[in-house]
Amino acid sequence: MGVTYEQATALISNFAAAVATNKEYLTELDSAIGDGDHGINMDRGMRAVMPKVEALSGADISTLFRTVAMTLISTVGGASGPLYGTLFLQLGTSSKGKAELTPGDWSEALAAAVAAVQSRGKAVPQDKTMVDALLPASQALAARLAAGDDFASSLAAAEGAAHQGALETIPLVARRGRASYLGERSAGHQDPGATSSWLLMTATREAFAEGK
Amino acid sequence: MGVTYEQATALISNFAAAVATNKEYLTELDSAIGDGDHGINMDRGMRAVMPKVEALSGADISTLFRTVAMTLISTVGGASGPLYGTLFLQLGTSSKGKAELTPGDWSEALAAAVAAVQSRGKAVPQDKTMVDALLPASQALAARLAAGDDFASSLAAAEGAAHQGALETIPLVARRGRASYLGERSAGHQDPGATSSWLLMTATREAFAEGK
Amino acid sequence: MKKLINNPENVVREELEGIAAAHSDRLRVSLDPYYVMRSDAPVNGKVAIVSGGGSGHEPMHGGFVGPGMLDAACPGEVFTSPTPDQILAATKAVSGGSGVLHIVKNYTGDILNFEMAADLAKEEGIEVEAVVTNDDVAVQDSLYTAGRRGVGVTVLAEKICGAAAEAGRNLSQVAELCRRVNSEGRTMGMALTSCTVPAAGKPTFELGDDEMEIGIGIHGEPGRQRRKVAPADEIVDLMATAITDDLPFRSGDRVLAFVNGMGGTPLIELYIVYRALARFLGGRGISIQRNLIGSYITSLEMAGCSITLLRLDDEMLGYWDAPVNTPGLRWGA
Amino acid sequence: MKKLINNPENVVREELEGIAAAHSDRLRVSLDPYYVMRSDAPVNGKVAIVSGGGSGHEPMHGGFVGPGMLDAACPGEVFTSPTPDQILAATKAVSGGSGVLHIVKNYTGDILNFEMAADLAKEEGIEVEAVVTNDDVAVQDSLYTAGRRGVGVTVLAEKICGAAAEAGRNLSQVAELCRRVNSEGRTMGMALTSCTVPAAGKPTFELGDDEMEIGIGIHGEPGRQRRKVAPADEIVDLMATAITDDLPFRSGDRVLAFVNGMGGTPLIELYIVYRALARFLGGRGISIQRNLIGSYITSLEMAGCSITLLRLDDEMLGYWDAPVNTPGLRWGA
Ligand SMILES: Nc1ncnc2c1ncn2[C@@H]1O[C@H](COP(=O)(O)OP(=O)(O)O)[C@@H](O)[C@H]1O
Ligand SMILES: Nc1ncnc2c1ncn2[C@@H]1O[C@H](COP(=O)(O)OP(=O)(O)O)[C@@H](O)[C@H]1O
Ligand SMILES: [Mg+2]
Ligand SMILES: [Mg+2]
Ligand SMILES: [Mg+2]
Ligand SMILES: [Mg+2]
Repeated sequence: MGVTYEQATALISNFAAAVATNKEYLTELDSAIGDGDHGINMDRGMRAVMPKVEALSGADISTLFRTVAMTLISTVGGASGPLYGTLFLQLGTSSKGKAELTPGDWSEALAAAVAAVQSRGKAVPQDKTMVDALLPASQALAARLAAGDDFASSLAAAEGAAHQGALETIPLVARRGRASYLGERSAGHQDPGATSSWLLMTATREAFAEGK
Repeated sequence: MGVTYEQATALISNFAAAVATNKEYLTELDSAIGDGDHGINMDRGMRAVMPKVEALSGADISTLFRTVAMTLISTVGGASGPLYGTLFLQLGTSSKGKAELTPGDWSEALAAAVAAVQSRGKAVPQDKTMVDALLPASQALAARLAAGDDFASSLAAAEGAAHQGALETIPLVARRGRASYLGERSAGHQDPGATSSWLLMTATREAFAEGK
Repeated sequence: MKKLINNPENVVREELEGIAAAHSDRLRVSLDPYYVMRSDAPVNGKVAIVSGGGSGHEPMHGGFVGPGMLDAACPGEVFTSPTPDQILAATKAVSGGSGVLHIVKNYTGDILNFEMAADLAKEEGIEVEAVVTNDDVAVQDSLYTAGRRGVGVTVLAEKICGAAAEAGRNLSQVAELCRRVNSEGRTMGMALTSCTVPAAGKPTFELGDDEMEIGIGIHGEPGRQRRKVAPADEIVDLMATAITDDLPFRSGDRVLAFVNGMGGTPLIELYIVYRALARFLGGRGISIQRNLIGSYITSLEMAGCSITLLRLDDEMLGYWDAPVNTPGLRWGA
Repeated sequence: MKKLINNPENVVREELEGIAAAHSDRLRVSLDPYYVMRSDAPVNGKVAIVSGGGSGHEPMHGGFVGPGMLDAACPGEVFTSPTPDQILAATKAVSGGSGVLHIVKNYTGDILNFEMAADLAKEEGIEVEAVVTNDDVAVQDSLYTAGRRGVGVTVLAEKICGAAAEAGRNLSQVAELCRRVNSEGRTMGMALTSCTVPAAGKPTFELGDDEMEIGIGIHGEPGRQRRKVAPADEIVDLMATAITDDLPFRSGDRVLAFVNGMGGTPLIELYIVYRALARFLGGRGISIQRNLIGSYITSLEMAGCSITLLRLDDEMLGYWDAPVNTPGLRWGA
């Protein structure tokens, strides 16, 4: 009961598939309050990630996450490239030297990764960014594990919190990123980055919960 | 029986009025095979000429024509400015020192003026230019006077020859001026400059024939 | 969409190949990752200056690489910020041992990517300072937003700081000067037409035949307001008032006046705009000491203009006049 | 029609007032009659160079006035040749006692007005020579037509002859050089959109969303043929083939390659065109020694470009590289 290298790679391929499926949707969300490229950006990045990950076979989890991070950073650009890059970079750092991750390891790694995203982007909750999906997810995961719930149901709770967080960005007025130029006009639209972060939490639950 | 200073000024005001009346028409002709400004150009010039002519009162015919020439030259631009300017400049030179012009004086002055236009613009008959109206007019005038016709009917013959010449530009392929860039596509359209030259011959007949 | 391009996906690469073919005597172009550097870099002992941002703003920034201005520029895809690996590679390539200044326009993507690159460069022992330009008065500035966009003043900062670096100022002096230029400069832009991002294939916004956008950015973002088109003098009044009120610029101030075309507006119109601006400033006792008129920070083929005013001090003036030798800006060399 | 202008009738006057306000340090602008001259003219003992033509082609010609290029430029109304009194006044103002060269583009109106001005200047004892440029390969040249239009080569001739005059060549030497530049240069242009003459208020020609005109002039005249838009590489092939076949340019020739924007085309596209041109010429063994890329001879806001190739000899090369200090073209000064 923990996260193996195979499960970690499944998380990446699940996320790549989800981004590809939702490329148009994410781009559409970004057209309303940004510059209409979030789906294109993330898909370009995850398509570049996949061959790199496949070429890694036999490496450790830390190397895997760092590879994902570096590839996203060098192919995505814009705001989301460095932010998702930072997230995976911190996941890599947290999992250094570990062949497998316990549920607690993963929870701590995720919390540290979200903190790194916040420190990189200076976004706080309610700024209408990916943080509004990531932070509730990481907090739900930690709380449920602390309460003694099993990994699978804790991951599902994290996914649910991310989904809820993404939906709750709708009424918000953006205070970070390109959407903030719109001022009040940004209210009424779901944040694209929060939406892709929810997809990431779904990909995680699917990859990690099954191996339990 | 000759051309007085008053008749010479009447020629100028008749021409100014005819150009103003036909401004759109001349411009339309120029749109088909040129750059659509011949009426605008000539009207700008003749509107500038009128106050100059009025301010001259009491001058001689030579000064009058030279004033018209210099004003056209400095206000029209394009191809027609220097060409009509040259025409009037030569009329001024030919009438130097004469209080009135005899029909023969006028006929010689016109012939010299047309020759000056040809020497300035290098156009020969059938090039689809104002020369196709001016040259037949000047030749008809000289021929009729030589044959002993009176001034009025000779001027009418000149006007008729100019009209005929303008009409005969229609099938021609332009070999001078902007219309020549069109090559074969210039055939089928009446030349704007030949048309304004016909107006000039009409203005002349009206001004000079009545005083006979 | 009608453009002189081949494949929308290759626009940036082919542009860089064009730049490489055109300026191989003075510039070196890296295609993997993308960056443009002066061919004599690194200049030993000189502070190096690196800038970058999305493509589509030419000549900015690649056209400003050369002696007296930038050491390197990193172009992203059209209207997309460059990635840290490009910026890191450029930073390393031009570092002459006296530190590197990053001049970054205030967009979240640009800032984050430059920050990451700076962190990586520092890890490798290169001293990096970053200065963010944010001169666009059309955007509300606040602690709780991403703040004002960096626009026209970026060109002026790159020129002035480039000269200071060339003159041997150290990193903190050049960075400090850059911050001062930014804080003394203000810009406002307007558009008569939208631009078309090649990959999108259709205009970013639709504008009626009798409409204009006031307060636009440089990525085809719509502006502060949409209005009926007006005579140039009125448009200039509107923009110049917003600019001068903001700093504020006062009677007696000496300024550099920069009238910039957005890419599709010809020079004849920019001179008519400059005429109106000179009258406006003259009427307020603001003295134009220097000017720059042309298309220097563009939005693809957008028709429109921006006006930048920079309040000058003697140091800025001296560095503005110093020689510069780049494809986009050149004098004294 | 959307333009940054006030009244269509005042476009040229207001543009000149803008130029006067912007460049009073180096240029003097006469508003009656219209001409622009370098403020240090007449330069004693130097051959003076005067050019001119319709407005709407900025920076040509007013933007090319200054040391190393033109002594004066005479702007007519938009797309209308200037009048002899302007040209005469400019010629007299800049005559430094060693004669004046008139560089005239081959349009009947320009030729006639310059001829008249030259006649008048000669009457006043000023030696004048005129050289007519006619480099447009899109127009059929023949004894029985007005011949080829003068286009891009005019810019290059003004630069090269300006340097020769500055270097002390006499009038017949400068005129002879000008004729050689013209005879060794060829140009072809294309348009993606029409331009709109301010006084007309509507586009000169209508072009479909998928059409382009090949072989256009610089006054919105339609071209040699209308075609479906094509990739930049194909367009360049078409234009460069017409140009190189005409002179003809041969393997081993050294050329100056000039990629010119028509006013509404941004620099990013011109670099993509230059890339294709460099490949085309490379493939034929023609060696690009120098280049010029930008919007230098425009047709108001027309989108499109022209390509000019000039076969260089050492004298031209030397004069091309010599210092020039004008608002539109500047180096070495
Ligand atoms: N400062 C920030 N902190 C966290 N997330 C941010 C920040 N700025 C932007 N984002 C996220 O990035 C998303 C936009 O990403 P993307 O469209 O790829 O980049 P860009 O805005 O540069 O085009 C936003 O929806 C938002 O969730
Ligand atoms: N070389 C020439 N000789 C005589 N007439 C000419 C010549 N070139 C042009 N024209 C006349 O000028 C007329 C056009 O005048 P206009 O439209 O005012 O000038 P532009 O062609 O410069 O716009 C033509 O219709 C033609 O009659
Ligand atoms: Mg986006
Ligand atoms: Mg005409
Ligand atoms: Mg973006
Ligand atoms: Mg004309």
